[in-house]
Amino acid sequence: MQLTVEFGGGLELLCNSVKIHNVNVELQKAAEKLTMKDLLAWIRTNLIKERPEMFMKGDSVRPGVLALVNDCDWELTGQLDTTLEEKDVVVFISTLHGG
Amino acid sequence: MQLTVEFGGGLELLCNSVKIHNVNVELQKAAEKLTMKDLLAWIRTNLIKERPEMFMKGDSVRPGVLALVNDCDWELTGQLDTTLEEKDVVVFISTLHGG
Amino acid sequence: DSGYGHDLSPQMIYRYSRQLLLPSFGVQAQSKLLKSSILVVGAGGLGSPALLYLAACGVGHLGIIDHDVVELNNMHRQIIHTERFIGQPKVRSAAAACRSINSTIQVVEYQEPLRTSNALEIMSKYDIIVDATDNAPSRYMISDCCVVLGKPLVSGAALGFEGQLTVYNYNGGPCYRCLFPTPPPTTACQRCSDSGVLGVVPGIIGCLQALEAIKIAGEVGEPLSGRMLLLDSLSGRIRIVKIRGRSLQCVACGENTTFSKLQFREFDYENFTQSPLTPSPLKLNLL
Amino acid sequence: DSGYGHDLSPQMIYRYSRQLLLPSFGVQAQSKLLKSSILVVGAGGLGSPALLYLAACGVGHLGIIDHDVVELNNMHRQIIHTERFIGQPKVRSAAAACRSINSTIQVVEYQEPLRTSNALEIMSKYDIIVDATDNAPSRYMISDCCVVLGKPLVSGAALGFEGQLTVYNYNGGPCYRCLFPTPPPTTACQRCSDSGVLGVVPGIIGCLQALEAIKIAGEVGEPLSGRMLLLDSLSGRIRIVKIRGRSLQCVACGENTTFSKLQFREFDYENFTQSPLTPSPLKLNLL
Ligand SMILES: [Zn+2]
Ligand SMILES: [Zn+2]
Repeated sequence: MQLTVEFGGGLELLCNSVKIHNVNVELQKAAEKLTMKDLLAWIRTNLIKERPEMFMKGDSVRPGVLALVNDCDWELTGQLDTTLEEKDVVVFISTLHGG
Repeated sequence: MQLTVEFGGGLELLCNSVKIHNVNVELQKAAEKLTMKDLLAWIRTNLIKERPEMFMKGDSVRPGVLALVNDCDWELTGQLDTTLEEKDVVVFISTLHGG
Repeated sequence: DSGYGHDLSPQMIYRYSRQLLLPSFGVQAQSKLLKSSILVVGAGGLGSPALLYLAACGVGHLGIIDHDVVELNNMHRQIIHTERFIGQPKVRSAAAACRSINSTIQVVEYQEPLRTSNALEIMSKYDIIVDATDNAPSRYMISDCCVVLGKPLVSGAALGFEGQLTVYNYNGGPCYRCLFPTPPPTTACQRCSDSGVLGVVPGIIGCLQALEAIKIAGEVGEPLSGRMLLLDSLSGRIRIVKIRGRSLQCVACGENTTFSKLQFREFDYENFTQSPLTPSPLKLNLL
Repeated sequence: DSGYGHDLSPQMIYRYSRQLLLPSFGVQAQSKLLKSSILVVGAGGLGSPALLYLAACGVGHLGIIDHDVVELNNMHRQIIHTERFIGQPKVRSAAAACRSINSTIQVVEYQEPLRTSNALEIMSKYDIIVDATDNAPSRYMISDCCVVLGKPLVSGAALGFEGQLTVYNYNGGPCYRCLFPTPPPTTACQRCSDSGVLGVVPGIIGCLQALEAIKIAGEVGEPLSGRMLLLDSLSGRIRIVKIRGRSLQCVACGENTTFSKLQFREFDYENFTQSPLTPSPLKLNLL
């Protein structure tokens, strides 16, 4: 499945400072759909190059990270159970405190 | 065909100051596709309430108006011949000179 | 006190004429601005443009709170301060700048850090709060205080080349804790003084904060509540995304919350976020 | 002249430390800024924040051209001017403000209208041009002059609650005439003085103009060329759209154009657009 995965707010530093990743996530055999939970596991294995604890906590994102599916907070789409579709854009952004 | 038609930069004043119009444009019988040329004629009849010369010149938009189809300049999509598809977003914006 | 009433003086009509000319703004919104009171917390990178535009447009009562003094390394982004104020309190410098562009508004200076001990008293005097601070505990504290007092909060942040903006606790919308119930690890809480910031990025976000405060005070347009603006200045991209609504489970604003003024006063935000409310300035090793 | 060379003085390292800390900016981009020269045409609503942020961040040579004087009805949006400069030339006021926040850069004042007779000479001295004017003939004239001189142009506009921003004539991208080969009817050319503007809207666009100029001067990020930012402040929406590339048929920058310095000098922009380059100020009937 073709997806765009983007990192911002400093999270890109965990992926060699690359913000936008056009990725092809293979669906698990037997599984019919790809959820955000699956994608997070895939990202942890394939995109995160260092300090994974700065991105995840347990099987979700760490506190202070917003996850957005097609410009919509994943709290509104089903969080870990959100089903992803072809060409979806998933953004992970760390909240900023500076000023 | 369901389209979103938006006006900005002052052009909304020609449509009772309404910027965003969710419209349903019926396809001409015999015609298989809806082009920007068709849409402009439809808008002139159905949306523009006053001073149509501030929106159109001949069968195109007047000088100083940018037409955008799905956030892309219509010069790149075929101008008047651009074929529209279901749920497309068409924006007309008058260039500003103020500062 | 007629200056803050509905009747605009000829001087005011002349000063604000370009806003009065706007059909969707006009005398009505201008009068609301003149009668409104806005507190800007922090007179730094975000506060600089926010304060200048709020003063210029005619917010009747403008409060500024900051405990810091102007330093040379602020000057690349904190454009409200001039070199002659280096070493002096930021509130004094910022207030002087606001008065120099609009002598007809009231500007109040609070030269102290915002803390649980003074926040309720100070913030209760204002209609709208602008969070222009630079650290996580302040952001939780200000949001909680806004919830307790029922005030809308215009929240901006900037770091590096990125900026973020939203309106909290407005018209049934979410508060800061609805979005971030658990504080992030301290290693994820970088400040401009540690990590750097391109000066104009807080400039853009601070202007957008002034815009949102003006929309709320003037009761025009659609404030950025339930939505968040994400700016990536380097790539030139801006996203405005839809965020969650008020959380029923929120400790601060949720359905069964018992969070009160008393609890607010006793809450330890430094311990909660494991970081200080008024960080000691980093001493640079570059010199 | 060592101040503008690669070697940053300890004072400069301290002043710009928060930009130097940024990995994608650092000493390299800061040195380029310090050696760059930027001309801002217009010290009004757009020019105010653009000039302040360009001065603050360390653009080595900053030019300001404006023929106008500061008026009270400018103050709601032109935050670079203080009340004590009312009646005085905007360039003098703006230059004083720039120097007061950064005494280490060079600020040059041109107290005159930009015209075909002086544009080539003045603009040729700068690396980057920022169009912060308020009328159609100036926009065509400045773009044409940038094409003839091969200079990138950061163009912003604001009116009412809306703003627009793009970069012209940069790296093979389009010029103003590529987008607008024919001038609009004069009835479509409203100015802030006629139609009004919410003060903070040019504030936002002016900051974004400073950002684009900094990206070009510092050679960082992706400037907004071939793209245009559209701001609708009332609804809180920002679009960044893809626009056409350079037009082969463009009269100014096209393939077979013969447009030259000589032709530029003799081109009648007021006749072309049917509107004046320096409109006489509207006298308000509100008073
Ligand atoms: Zn809440
Ligand atoms: Zn061209």
